[in-house]
Amino acid sequence: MSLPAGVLRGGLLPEPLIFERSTPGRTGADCDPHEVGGPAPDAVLPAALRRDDGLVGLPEVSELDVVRHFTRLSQWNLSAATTLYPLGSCTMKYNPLVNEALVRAPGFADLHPLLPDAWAQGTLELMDRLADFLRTVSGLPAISLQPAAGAHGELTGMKMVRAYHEDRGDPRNRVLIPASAHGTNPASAALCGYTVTELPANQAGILEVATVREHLGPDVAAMMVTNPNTIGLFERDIQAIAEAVHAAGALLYCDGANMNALLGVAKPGDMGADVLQFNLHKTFSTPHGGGGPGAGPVAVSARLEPYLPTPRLVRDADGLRWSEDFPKSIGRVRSFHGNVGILVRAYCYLRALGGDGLVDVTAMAVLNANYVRARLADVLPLAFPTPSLHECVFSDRELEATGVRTLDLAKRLLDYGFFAPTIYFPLVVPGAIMIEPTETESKQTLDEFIAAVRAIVAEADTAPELVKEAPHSTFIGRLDETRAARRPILRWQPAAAK
Amino acid sequence: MSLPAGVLRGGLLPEPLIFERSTPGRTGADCDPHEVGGPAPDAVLPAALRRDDGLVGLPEVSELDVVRHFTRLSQWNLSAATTLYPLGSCTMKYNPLVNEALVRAPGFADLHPLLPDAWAQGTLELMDRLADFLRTVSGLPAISLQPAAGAHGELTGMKMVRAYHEDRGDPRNRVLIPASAHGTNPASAALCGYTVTELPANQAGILEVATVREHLGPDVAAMMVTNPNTIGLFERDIQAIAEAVHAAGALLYCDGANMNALLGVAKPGDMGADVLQFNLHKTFSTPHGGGGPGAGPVAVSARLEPYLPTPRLVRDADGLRWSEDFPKSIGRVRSFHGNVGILVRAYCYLRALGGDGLVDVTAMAVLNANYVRARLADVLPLAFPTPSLHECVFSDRELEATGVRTLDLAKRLLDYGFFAPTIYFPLVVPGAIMIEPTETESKQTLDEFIAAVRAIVAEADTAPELVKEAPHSTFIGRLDETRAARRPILRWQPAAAK
Amino acid sequence: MRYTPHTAAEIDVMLRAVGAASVDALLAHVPEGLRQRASLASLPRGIDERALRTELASLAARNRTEALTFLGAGAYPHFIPAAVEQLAGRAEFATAYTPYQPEVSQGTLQATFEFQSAVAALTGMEVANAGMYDGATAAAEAVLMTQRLRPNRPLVLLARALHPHYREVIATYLTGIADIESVEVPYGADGRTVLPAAELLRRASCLVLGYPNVFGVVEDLTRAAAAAHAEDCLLVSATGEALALAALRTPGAAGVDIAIAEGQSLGLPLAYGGPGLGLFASRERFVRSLPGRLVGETVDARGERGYVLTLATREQHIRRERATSNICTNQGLCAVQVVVYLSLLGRRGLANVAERNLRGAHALAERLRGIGTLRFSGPYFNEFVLSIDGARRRWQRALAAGVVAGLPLGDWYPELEDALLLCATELHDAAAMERLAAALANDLPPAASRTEGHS
Amino acid sequence: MRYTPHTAAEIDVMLRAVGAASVDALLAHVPEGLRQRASLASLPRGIDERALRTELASLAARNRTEALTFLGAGAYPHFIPAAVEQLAGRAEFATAYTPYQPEVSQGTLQATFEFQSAVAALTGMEVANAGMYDGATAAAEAVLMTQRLRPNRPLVLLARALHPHYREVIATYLTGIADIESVEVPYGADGRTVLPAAELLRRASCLVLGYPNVFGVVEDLTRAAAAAHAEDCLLVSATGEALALAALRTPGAAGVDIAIAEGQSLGLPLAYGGPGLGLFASRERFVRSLPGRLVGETVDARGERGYVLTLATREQHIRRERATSNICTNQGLCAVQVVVYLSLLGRRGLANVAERNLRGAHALAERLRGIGTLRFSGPYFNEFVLSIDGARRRWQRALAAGVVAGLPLGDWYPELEDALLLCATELHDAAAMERLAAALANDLPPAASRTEGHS
Ligand SMILES: Cc1ncc(COP(=O)(O)O)c(C=O)c1O
Ligand SMILES: Cc1ncc(COP(=O)(O)O)c(C=O)c1O
Repeated sequence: MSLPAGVLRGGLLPEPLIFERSTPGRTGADCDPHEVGGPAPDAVLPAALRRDDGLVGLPEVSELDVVRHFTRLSQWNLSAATTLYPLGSCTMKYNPLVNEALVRAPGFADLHPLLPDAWAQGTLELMDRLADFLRTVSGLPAISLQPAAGAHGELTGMKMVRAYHEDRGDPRNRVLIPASAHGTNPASAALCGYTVTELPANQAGILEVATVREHLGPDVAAMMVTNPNTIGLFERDIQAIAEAVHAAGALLYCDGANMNALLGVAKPGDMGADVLQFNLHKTFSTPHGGGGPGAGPVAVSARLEPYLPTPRLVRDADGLRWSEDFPKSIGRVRSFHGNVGILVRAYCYLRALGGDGLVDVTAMAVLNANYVRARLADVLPLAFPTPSLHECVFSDRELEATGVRTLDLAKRLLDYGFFAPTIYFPLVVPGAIMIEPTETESKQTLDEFIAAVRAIVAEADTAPELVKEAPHSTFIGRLDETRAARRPILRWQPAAAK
Repeated sequence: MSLPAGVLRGGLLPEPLIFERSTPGRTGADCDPHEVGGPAPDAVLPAALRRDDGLVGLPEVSELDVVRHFTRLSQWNLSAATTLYPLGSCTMKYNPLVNEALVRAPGFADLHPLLPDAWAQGTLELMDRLADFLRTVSGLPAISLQPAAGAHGELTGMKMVRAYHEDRGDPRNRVLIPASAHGTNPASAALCGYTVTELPANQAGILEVATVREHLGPDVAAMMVTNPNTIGLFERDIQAIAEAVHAAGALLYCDGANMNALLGVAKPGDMGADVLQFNLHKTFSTPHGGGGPGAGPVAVSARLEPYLPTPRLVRDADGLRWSEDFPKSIGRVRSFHGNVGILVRAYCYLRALGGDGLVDVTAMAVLNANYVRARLADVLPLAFPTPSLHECVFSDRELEATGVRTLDLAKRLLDYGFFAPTIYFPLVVPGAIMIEPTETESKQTLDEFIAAVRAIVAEADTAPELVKEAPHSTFIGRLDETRAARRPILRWQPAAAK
Repeated sequence: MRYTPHTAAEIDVMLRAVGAASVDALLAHVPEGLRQRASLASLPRGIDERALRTELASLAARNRTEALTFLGAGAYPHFIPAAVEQLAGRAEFATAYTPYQPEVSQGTLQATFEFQSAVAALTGMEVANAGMYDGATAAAEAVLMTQRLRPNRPLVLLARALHPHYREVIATYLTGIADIESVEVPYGADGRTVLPAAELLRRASCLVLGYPNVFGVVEDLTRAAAAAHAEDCLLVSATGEALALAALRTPGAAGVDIAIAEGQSLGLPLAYGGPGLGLFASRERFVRSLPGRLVGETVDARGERGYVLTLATREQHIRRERATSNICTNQGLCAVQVVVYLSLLGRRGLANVAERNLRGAHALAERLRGIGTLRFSGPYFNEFVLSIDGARRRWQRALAAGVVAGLPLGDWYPELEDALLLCATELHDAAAMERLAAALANDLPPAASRTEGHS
Repeated sequence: MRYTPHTAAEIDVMLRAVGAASVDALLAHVPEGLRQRASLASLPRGIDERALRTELASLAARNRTEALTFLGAGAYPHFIPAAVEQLAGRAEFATAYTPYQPEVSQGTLQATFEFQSAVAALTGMEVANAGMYDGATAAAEAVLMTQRLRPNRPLVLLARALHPHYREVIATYLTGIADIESVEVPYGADGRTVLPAAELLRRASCLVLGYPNVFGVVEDLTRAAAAAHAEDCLLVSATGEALALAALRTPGAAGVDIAIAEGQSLGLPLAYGGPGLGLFASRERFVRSLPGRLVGETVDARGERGYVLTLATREQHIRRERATSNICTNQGLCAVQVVVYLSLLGRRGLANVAERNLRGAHALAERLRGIGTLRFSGPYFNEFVLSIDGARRRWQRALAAGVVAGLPLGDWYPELEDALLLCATELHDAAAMERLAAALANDLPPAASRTEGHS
């Protein structure tokens, strides 16, 4: 007998949309509009400017409704706080709970961004120290904390590249990007008006300096490299590449999303980078929030320093203050000073670990990735046999005979209680399975994960349908993405409006 | 094909015991023992007094292990924050989140209980105001906030009863308690050295004054009444009972666990109560914590006032202070001043609602219970047809033919995503099903619950096995309680020790 | 080590499995020259949680958040019920990432779908995306979107009364994108933007107006939409104070094409300006030109309703350099927090908070009558410009008394040197307004004001 | 209304279903006389969340938690990692109740089982219950349990060096229970309890010793157990500072029959003395005499391991007046919080915190040498008694300098009028110790000390 709808599913509670919980006239939190007197809205706003629909389409629910609704919803997520989340390139490490408590202190949370600088010295000091940390880690002399995420940092960096060349009267229009690059790299370059040339890697997955030289020319403004690249491989020719790029009058952009592999190992500044964005939410452990907020500070070499976004933090006798006095600056890339709440968390993380702790982070991240690699390489083909650092990429080519694809393997992993690796990225690896365990995972957890992958590979032979129809044990079954895109339903609508 | 162990169950993650996650040498949080110097333990503690087992049997896990472990475990609970928890007599109302935030303020949380009174005036003021609220609500002139829970309040109250009689040179030894009383009533009376006489109610579920008179005598120290009683019925003879009890030289103890039904409706002091314990975790919405902490303040009439526990809060020119200067006091019932963290939450609740809000609480609690009662009375027999207040009690006698019992119905309700009502209590109702929705539940939720109960009653006819084998949709199936009691396993043990 | 769990014994076992002699050996392929210079020994050593708490507490104490401020200007102090952060902050929301695997991410997905729905309702528009970095970048993305929709128009028209941060960010985003010129549109005596001539509108992909604008003044979007649409120019409204949308005619009803807003007012703390949240709403017919993520409804294999990321072919991970935006990580958790806030207040609560703001700001303006004068005659919501002689001097003196008397507008608008931009929200009670009035009325030298005890 | 969700329309529909004309009609059976006097109109009206926050903040500000204190004496300041409260505070733990339905309460049940296991390990005992109200009530329950186990013994022996709160609570619990007399056992020059004569032990159901005792001194439980057991008397150890158990020989190893402790030190804030947590551990053979709840392991219908409340026939809801205790609601969430703390620190962390406490207290004693003298020669953990002339006067002066120099013991022990009970934990660094030393060394009148600036 099938159970009526609305029933517990394996211990989890179902829940409709918040709008479907509404009752006309109900409210969860309210406010007395008359507290301080003042005129009624219709006395001061002409009817044509007044809202008159009673905010139709917003929910009408009680505080308890809201609490239950979002508590239930939250439980439907797997998350780094509940399981291994080996999403390659995303560095889903443990997010220390203490940082969440610290950032909520009223001294940080209630600070208005336009307060006089003298009244915000605590946060300014923290930002300055964070900038120092990041300068040391990157080996680059100047930094802006303004960008809101990695891609925003890329955009900021590439705007500086453009400003630099234009300033020299040599506005170039092409950017070289390896084919394995993250999609944000070409998209950011394009947003700065550049055309993109894709460069292939060699058989070992490495970009050769010869390839770079081949494509360099006087129209090339910059080369964007990710190092280690998105296959987890260190670009060994990086110094030679930098020289070639510089010799051609171009600049070297380093995508710093993979800095988790480099702490204490190599500094982008030493590699010849002119500009590098950090992904604080990756390397420095701020929670990913289901897709942000992150922070993407951008560090630059001396030659790009004049172009950093304003305002910039400067120190004078009275302490730290914001200055706009940088005539060559590209200007603002967002309002105010950055995702400061994320900067506070990243500072806490850096301060807690210190130099020795950061070195250990990379060492253990590399060990974990190599352990997974070693323990799986006999059942899944590596994309490249080249030594790798903090992540490892496999392909699904040996599963082909079974009909099981990377997507199926990923879905089946959910049944085993793990989030899936990044899949089908980088694009250069067919059926890519990109695993980044991070340094915070224990050997036990890795062993459980390895066992699960091996079991699934075995299942692909013995019970391919089991894998192809996965997931079976999740709160909801495999979702029809095609249907969603064909006839998009992007919002709930009041019944009358439908 | 059955999935390997350790796999997601309907979206929830399994998890072993924390001890089973241990690895020798691992730790989650540490401390440098040498920070301030000082001698090594073996320099100051003789070997015979020193611990030498390296704390065997405690976990050895990382911070991330701990976070995942307890986050996973938490999700296995249904709770008032996730669903209706209609546990009769327990008043599982919404626990406002703001109160949780307020009580954690360092000004409250970090206060040492032996600080000079002048340094704790904030908390003392709060306690004094809370005491005022409770005096008004109970109609009784004096109060102690010291008891830690309802049963502890009962114990405190009955110790005062004993002190009162002994003080008058008339140590009595018997206490009258209705058969429907909560088990803590007889247990508390027994702990004070009293023998208990159980009194039956009449056909309508009401205690008659005649019954009380019949059992009163010079050996009776007190009568303990719950009003409304545990069937949710108001004891209409309460004033006559009080008179009879007092005329016999005995005292009237009121169990205040059901005060949620009386706010603005009737005051125990007006009923003739000499002593009443509050269950703040019930009536005043402090979270139940999976079984506490609660708080059980005890309010008394003028004649019992001298016997209140010490220390007591008194106000003089310098403000509030603790005084032990009450020679007739029964003394302490616990260390320090009570479950102050719970008192803070209850104060917040009372303050937020105010007098008008409290009246509304009871009105809506009574409406909700009567609504459930009215909508279910045709499918489940009421224990008594008498008008009821904040909860309603059904029996399973009409299900008998189907073989489905109260326990089965309760288990099946879990499948429908609700916690179960209180069952088999009060003992006087065969197969009792005791439902207390509380005032914070919406009509929708009640309708869903009503529909579920009705569906189960129908299932009892059409598919009794479905009900008898319930739950089917929970994280774990019906548990074998007999086995647990027969060969009790009460702790994890290191493998070697087993 | 903090947060890295392995014991020495485990490292040994793992190295054996890897076939490496040491962890260092795993790094051996990194050029020696780089490795030698990579030391982090110059950084301070790590500290434990106790020391970290102490340090952060002392930093927080150096921020003067206890002061009385009347600052708005793009970031608005509002009351946030405790439930908002406690719910949005639940670990399962906070520590997940972009919901690439929808079957185990329905919490984030459904909440984001609800967010999109709530933003559409709030703005009166048909579709909303899952959020952008902030209001200013959302405005820039909107301008770029109008360029995709009206590709052959060389102009974008930006109101001078649009928040300068927004104008600056749009300018930054536009540099390097060939041949687009931005034209500043002046404001009039009422503080509203003077609608540009048809000739300009005809060559522009968009006109961008603040709503309310940076002076707190409510633009007439309906008129602007009519004028713009007559020339096939798109109208973009940019709202810094999203709460205003609960009191004002919606951009949707006014005929706007793209409505963006800064969502910080809706349940996010000031946090020194970030993280905030860019709201981005538009018309159904433009949906394939939208930047940013979108969550859509679908069904699972058993026919159960569920949610997925959708229309991803607009995005960088599929379209790379031809994507509608480069955005990847957005402000997901802020979107969840905003929808929790909007749910908690709901229709009535939000309307009442908005009304409370409007009444309060007007009560404040009334209280300040005589001390200064309203600079602009246009209608306003919770923020207005006060003309007052010696604005900067008085502002400085108020500061010494612990009162931040809004923003001296001269910093942003030289023509408004003697003006203060003042904001009052539901956090400002009558006593606060009195303190401000007293502080502004005071035209004595700062030292004197301090002893007069306004603080 | 706050927290009550119904709209007027819903109330109407519900009343119709109930068949009542009004909500008031539902209350009509309550005697009119009572109802008329039940008004709560004298109470203040409710306030909103914003006003509540303001009020509570101003109350909290009147507590001087910023002061430097060396108070222990039954409540101990320790560092609590942020994860502890965040995890134990999760709504699913906090808002559930006693796990009467184990199938949907496995979170609470497994955590409680882990708590019982951890307490057994910490105390070295065989079984532990799910927790009692606090250390003092746990001690009282232990004494009552020894009376159940040794029913014909008219005495209970309580060390004078047992915390006075514990002695008082035991006394309260014993009143009315016929013919049990409690006898106070004195302490010696080393601060340890002088073991009672065999003649007394023979007539007693138990001997109760503090471990460490109220002076911080470590009793020799092994010797006490031997003496007590020789006369078939049970030994109860009562630990106020549970952290000491990580450094001291366990009660289990020493041969104790019932080990109780106050668990506050293990992850619970001071909270002005509550909620704390009574730990209660004993021997397997006594399990059916234990008070309080017990969680046991079992299996479900499919054979999966799970946990349930067990051996409930000891409890009041089944056995009523014959129950082993009247306890019902206990301190469940505190038990979860303690097991989170113990898990986070684990074997090494806990041993190190304990060692840090021991070293710190001894360093402090060393620092105070010359200013005062150690009153007792017995070994101690993180608390000791300092003899110092003019103890109360100096204590008062220190107070004026913002330092609470422990507890003047004269309040509790008239014979110790010139003694202070001082405690140092991992929260007291060298600078704090210096401040205490300076404050205590100061024997000038209070006014002077204030200007000397020790604060
Ligand atoms: C290699 C790489 N570069 C850039 C980015 C973009 O960073 P963000 O998502 O923070 O914008 C990512 C993250 O997804 C990445 O993995
Ligand atoms: C009627 C009644 N009396 C007394 C009690 C005991 O209260 P507590 O559990 O707080 O000790 C309860 C609660 O279970 C109860 O329902």
